[in-house]
Amino acid sequence: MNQMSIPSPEPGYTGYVDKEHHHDMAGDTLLGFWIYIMSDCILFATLFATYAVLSTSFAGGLTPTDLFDLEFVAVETALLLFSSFTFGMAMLGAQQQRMAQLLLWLGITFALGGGFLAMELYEFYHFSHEGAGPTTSAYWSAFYALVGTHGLHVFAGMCWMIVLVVHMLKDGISSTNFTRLSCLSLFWHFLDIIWICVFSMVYLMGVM
Amino acid sequence: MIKACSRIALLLSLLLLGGCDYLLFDPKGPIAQEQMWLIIVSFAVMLIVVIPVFFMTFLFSIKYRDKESTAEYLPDWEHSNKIEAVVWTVPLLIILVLGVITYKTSFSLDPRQALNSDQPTMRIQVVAMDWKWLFIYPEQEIATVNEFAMPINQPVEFLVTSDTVMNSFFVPQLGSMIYAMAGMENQLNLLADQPGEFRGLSANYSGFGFSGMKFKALAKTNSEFTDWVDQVKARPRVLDADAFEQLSIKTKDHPVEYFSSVHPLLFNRIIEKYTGVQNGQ
Amino acid sequence: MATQNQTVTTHGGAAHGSAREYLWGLFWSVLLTVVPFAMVMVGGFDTGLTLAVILLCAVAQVFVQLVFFLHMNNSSEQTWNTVSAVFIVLIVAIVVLGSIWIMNHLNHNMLMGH
Amino acid sequence: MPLIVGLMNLVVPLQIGARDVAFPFLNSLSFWLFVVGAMLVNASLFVGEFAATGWLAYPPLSGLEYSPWVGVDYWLWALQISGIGTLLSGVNFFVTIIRMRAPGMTLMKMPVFTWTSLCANVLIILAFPILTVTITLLTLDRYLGTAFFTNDLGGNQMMYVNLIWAWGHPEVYILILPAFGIFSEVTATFSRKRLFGYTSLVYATACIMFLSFIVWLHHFFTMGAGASVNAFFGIATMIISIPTGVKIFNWLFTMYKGRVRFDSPMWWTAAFLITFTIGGMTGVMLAIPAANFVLHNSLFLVAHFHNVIIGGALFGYFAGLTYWFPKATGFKLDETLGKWACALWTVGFFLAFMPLYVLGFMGMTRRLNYYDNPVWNDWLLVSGFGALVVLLAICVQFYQIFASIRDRNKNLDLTGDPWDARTLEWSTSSPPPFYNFARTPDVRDRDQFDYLKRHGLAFKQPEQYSRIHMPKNTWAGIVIAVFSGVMGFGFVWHIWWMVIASTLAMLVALLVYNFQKSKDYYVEVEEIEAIEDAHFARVEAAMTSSKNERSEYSVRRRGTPLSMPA
Repeated sequence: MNQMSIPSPEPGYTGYVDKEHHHDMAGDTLLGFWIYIMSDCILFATLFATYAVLSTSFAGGLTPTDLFDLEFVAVETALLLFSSFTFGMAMLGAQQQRMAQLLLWLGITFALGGGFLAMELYEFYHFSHEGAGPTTSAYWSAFYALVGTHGLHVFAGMCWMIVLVVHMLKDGISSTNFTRLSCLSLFWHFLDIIWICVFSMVYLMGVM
Repeated sequence: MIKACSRIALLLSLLLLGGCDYLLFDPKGPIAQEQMWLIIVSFAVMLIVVIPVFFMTFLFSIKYRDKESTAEYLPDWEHSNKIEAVVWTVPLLIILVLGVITYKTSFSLDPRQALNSDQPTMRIQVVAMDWKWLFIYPEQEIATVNEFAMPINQPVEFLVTSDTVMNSFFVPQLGSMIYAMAGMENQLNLLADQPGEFRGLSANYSGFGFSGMKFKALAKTNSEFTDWVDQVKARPRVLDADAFEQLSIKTKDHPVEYFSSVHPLLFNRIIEKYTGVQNGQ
Repeated sequence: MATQNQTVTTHGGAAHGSAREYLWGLFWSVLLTVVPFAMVMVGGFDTGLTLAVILLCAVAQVFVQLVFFLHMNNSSEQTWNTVSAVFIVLIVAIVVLGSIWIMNHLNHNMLMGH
Repeated sequence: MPLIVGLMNLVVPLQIGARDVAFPFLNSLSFWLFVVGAMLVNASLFVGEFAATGWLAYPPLSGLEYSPWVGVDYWLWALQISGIGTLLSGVNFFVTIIRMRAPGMTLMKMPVFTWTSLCANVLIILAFPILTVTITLLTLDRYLGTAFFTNDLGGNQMMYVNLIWAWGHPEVYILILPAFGIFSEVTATFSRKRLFGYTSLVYATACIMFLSFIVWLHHFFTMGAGASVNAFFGIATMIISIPTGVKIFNWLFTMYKGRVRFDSPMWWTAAFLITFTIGGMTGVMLAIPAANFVLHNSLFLVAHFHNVIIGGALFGYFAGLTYWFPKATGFKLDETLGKWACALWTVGFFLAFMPLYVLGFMGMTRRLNYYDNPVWNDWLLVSGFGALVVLLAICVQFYQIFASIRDRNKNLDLTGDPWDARTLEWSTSSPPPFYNFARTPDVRDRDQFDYLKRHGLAFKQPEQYSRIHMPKNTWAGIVIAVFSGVMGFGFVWHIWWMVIASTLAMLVALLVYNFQKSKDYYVEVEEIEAIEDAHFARVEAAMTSSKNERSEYSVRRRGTPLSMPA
């Protein structure tokens, strides 16, 4: 039986720290938000799994090859990819405390996101009109659920952008606001990553 | 400990008596028999861990309790490679053994696995309805509700679907159960090697009439089975569209019914109702 | 890891980028998008090849986003971000591939059987 | 679930030497979301009807076609709201444990309860989004007429079963892992010994956490997935029993060569060791697909999962409740009544559930509301009697709480350390001050408080304090949660104006909170001094008069500086 030996403390050890340190709240927030995004990944993973499983359940109705228009999707994709870049530029502006640069790039990002969303809504309208609405078959239910959830996230991101701009105008690029902007940046790039999966799995493989 | 012992003793006595109340220990077919032994063997193997745990729990509780001051006291002892090795290895070995058994039986007792027999396989189609079971004999072109018969020593392939919510088709004394789901065709191969009347039931909750979703499974010798078929064929009612409509109405504790004739493709139609035809081919 | 909560950083796990980095990111993501799109739109390629290219480009582009836009690296500040991301990828793979595997079996056994 | 989240809330920050959780607002929000979810389910008992589709509401039975009533809607919205609450608290605890540990507390110095909480919260973060999606899809089926899990239009009910178990199985481990942590703390404390095999316990916990994600199919072996799939998931399930078995042996060897005090938490632990082992054994039997083909959905299965959930998780929560009750309230629960409750629970449990195993062998399935088989009678009678004993045990527990509150002065915990325990949460007063620790602890050992006691450093008042940064209480959590409940209610009854209004109200509340400034403040030194002086005065009084406690404790508590063999 080996008894473990527990070392004695050095002299002067009191059981508590000598000096209280300041806790890094921004780090907490960013990690917490990152973890939220991770769980959002699982959310999308579940939707992707559902889409994959139901990907041939057309119940005799329209199939994606009948409807998907890749050129249209390519433009949509371009909007979102560029918005990822412009958001990055906005972050640079914030880091250098340049309010004008920040607002300009954020505005462009917002416009690109809006454009993307408008195109998506038009697409949904168009598909439903052609006879492929969310209640047509399991495939289309899964399609709208997956793409629609992504769209909802983009919409939420845009709303959040407005709120943040108000914050920025009120308090300038304070450290709290910068943390908030960093969270939104994580969110926006994350949406871009999800879209990469969407256009690859849904659109490209759908018409392949 | 005493309880556990008495439970084990109880189980063993049950096995010896072979009391017919304990359906799982009173198998009437090879599948159920193998499954019974599987339960007993896995139980026995697990005892290798369970008994020492019980023993140690009682021993340590008594020996090292506070008032017993003579036993050794090692407040800082927290690690021992030997003990760690044992407590990781023993469960590992047990699981290794059980894993091999699991792997083998998963294949040999797969419900979809056709049974080895010199007799030709018979086919019975099973439809779960609210809240009754419909059995269709495509070869004999008869149908029954809440009762079916099968010849002994002849493998039977049950094709199972549902015309409503999810159910589970289960005859405990014959072995495996399988889910019945709308628009899908599940397969279950069973064989009875003794004549008798067995309880059959739904094993998956399906709504208010679920408790009454029972049926009789009759295992008969060849001649008895032929008689039974003739008896069904002599009945006046046929399972036409009207009769089927009638059956689709929700009823609890539905009585046994015989239909002397049925469309041989009724079963496929019930499935295609949900899938559309494109999956049919 | 032990002293993680002692390090005082103003911006937690978020590292800074530069315009150069963002431009490179944009370049790569455009390239990795155009290739699969072009391949499918032009058509005529082997299905297996197309599928492989689509998947490869998608995976590569996810990494591009992570590295150039999210500035993921292996600095100690980001340990938890990286560890959690790797773990999530694993779980996502399990959930998605597991579901597809299971459901393929179930569908195959039950829908194609007749 | 609520009990365990409550315990985590109390214990985890204290065990890691933190002042609070990382996101106090999220904490209050998730708590109230949970309350609202529970209320919504209970509302269905009075307004409308309760869901009659089983725990997991398999479609198509839970679909609009077969259950057109509001019961399922209640179930969906209640689960959705409390599920989101759980997810938020998962994120919160994860960040708290990762980033707010006291200096010196490395991961491998964390108390085991904190470890198991961490793993449980990782599981929450990973599993609950699956639940969110699954029930959202079912909700869409019911509200918008989509075709995810319907019988027709290509819907696939098997996908629901697959997804709900991909969440449901980890959920079981979310329940049981913290209980494992509680038993680890309790066994070490009451055996007055360091926990045996800490490292292997931690690795076992991590193993279980990971493995719980690759076993979900064992809940539907009988669906017909085929031999290879069944074999894979069957074997994966069995592998979980290895780390679980290791844990049981670790607890047993913690008792080995200890000085085991049988206070009531230890009673629960002993009862757990027996019942849980039986549950584990039957679990392995169920994990063999071919055996599962005849045991699935039978009372054998019911007995098995009650064996692990009651004998495992619930007994653990009771042990934890008894153990940490004085920390939360300042007085202990009545010991005699506690032991009675444990004894009755255990006897009642065996009487109630062992017959179910037998009934399972007799081919009785679950969820029957009537039966016609007379041979089941005797066993059901025994089982019913057992249920009565359990009911009696529950009554004793309520009386125990009542009696303990009535006689609280007899059981006061003045020192903050009523059990002579080993981890940090016992080093502060009971109940802890709102800032938890006046000075941030500097951790040197896994059993930090024991270490302090040993070196005569415990119960020593620091010479000076500095002001403490604390978050303010906020109204926003409860307001948002209440509106979410109203929204759920509106959805259940299709009252659309109510849905829209409450959603808007939620957004407005969130925005107002978002724009609020000064969410925190400083506790001044004078206030801290007043609180701490009073605490140490009580400790001093309690220690000099050993009237309240056994004197041997006091001696050890005082510590004999550096004289003990180290």
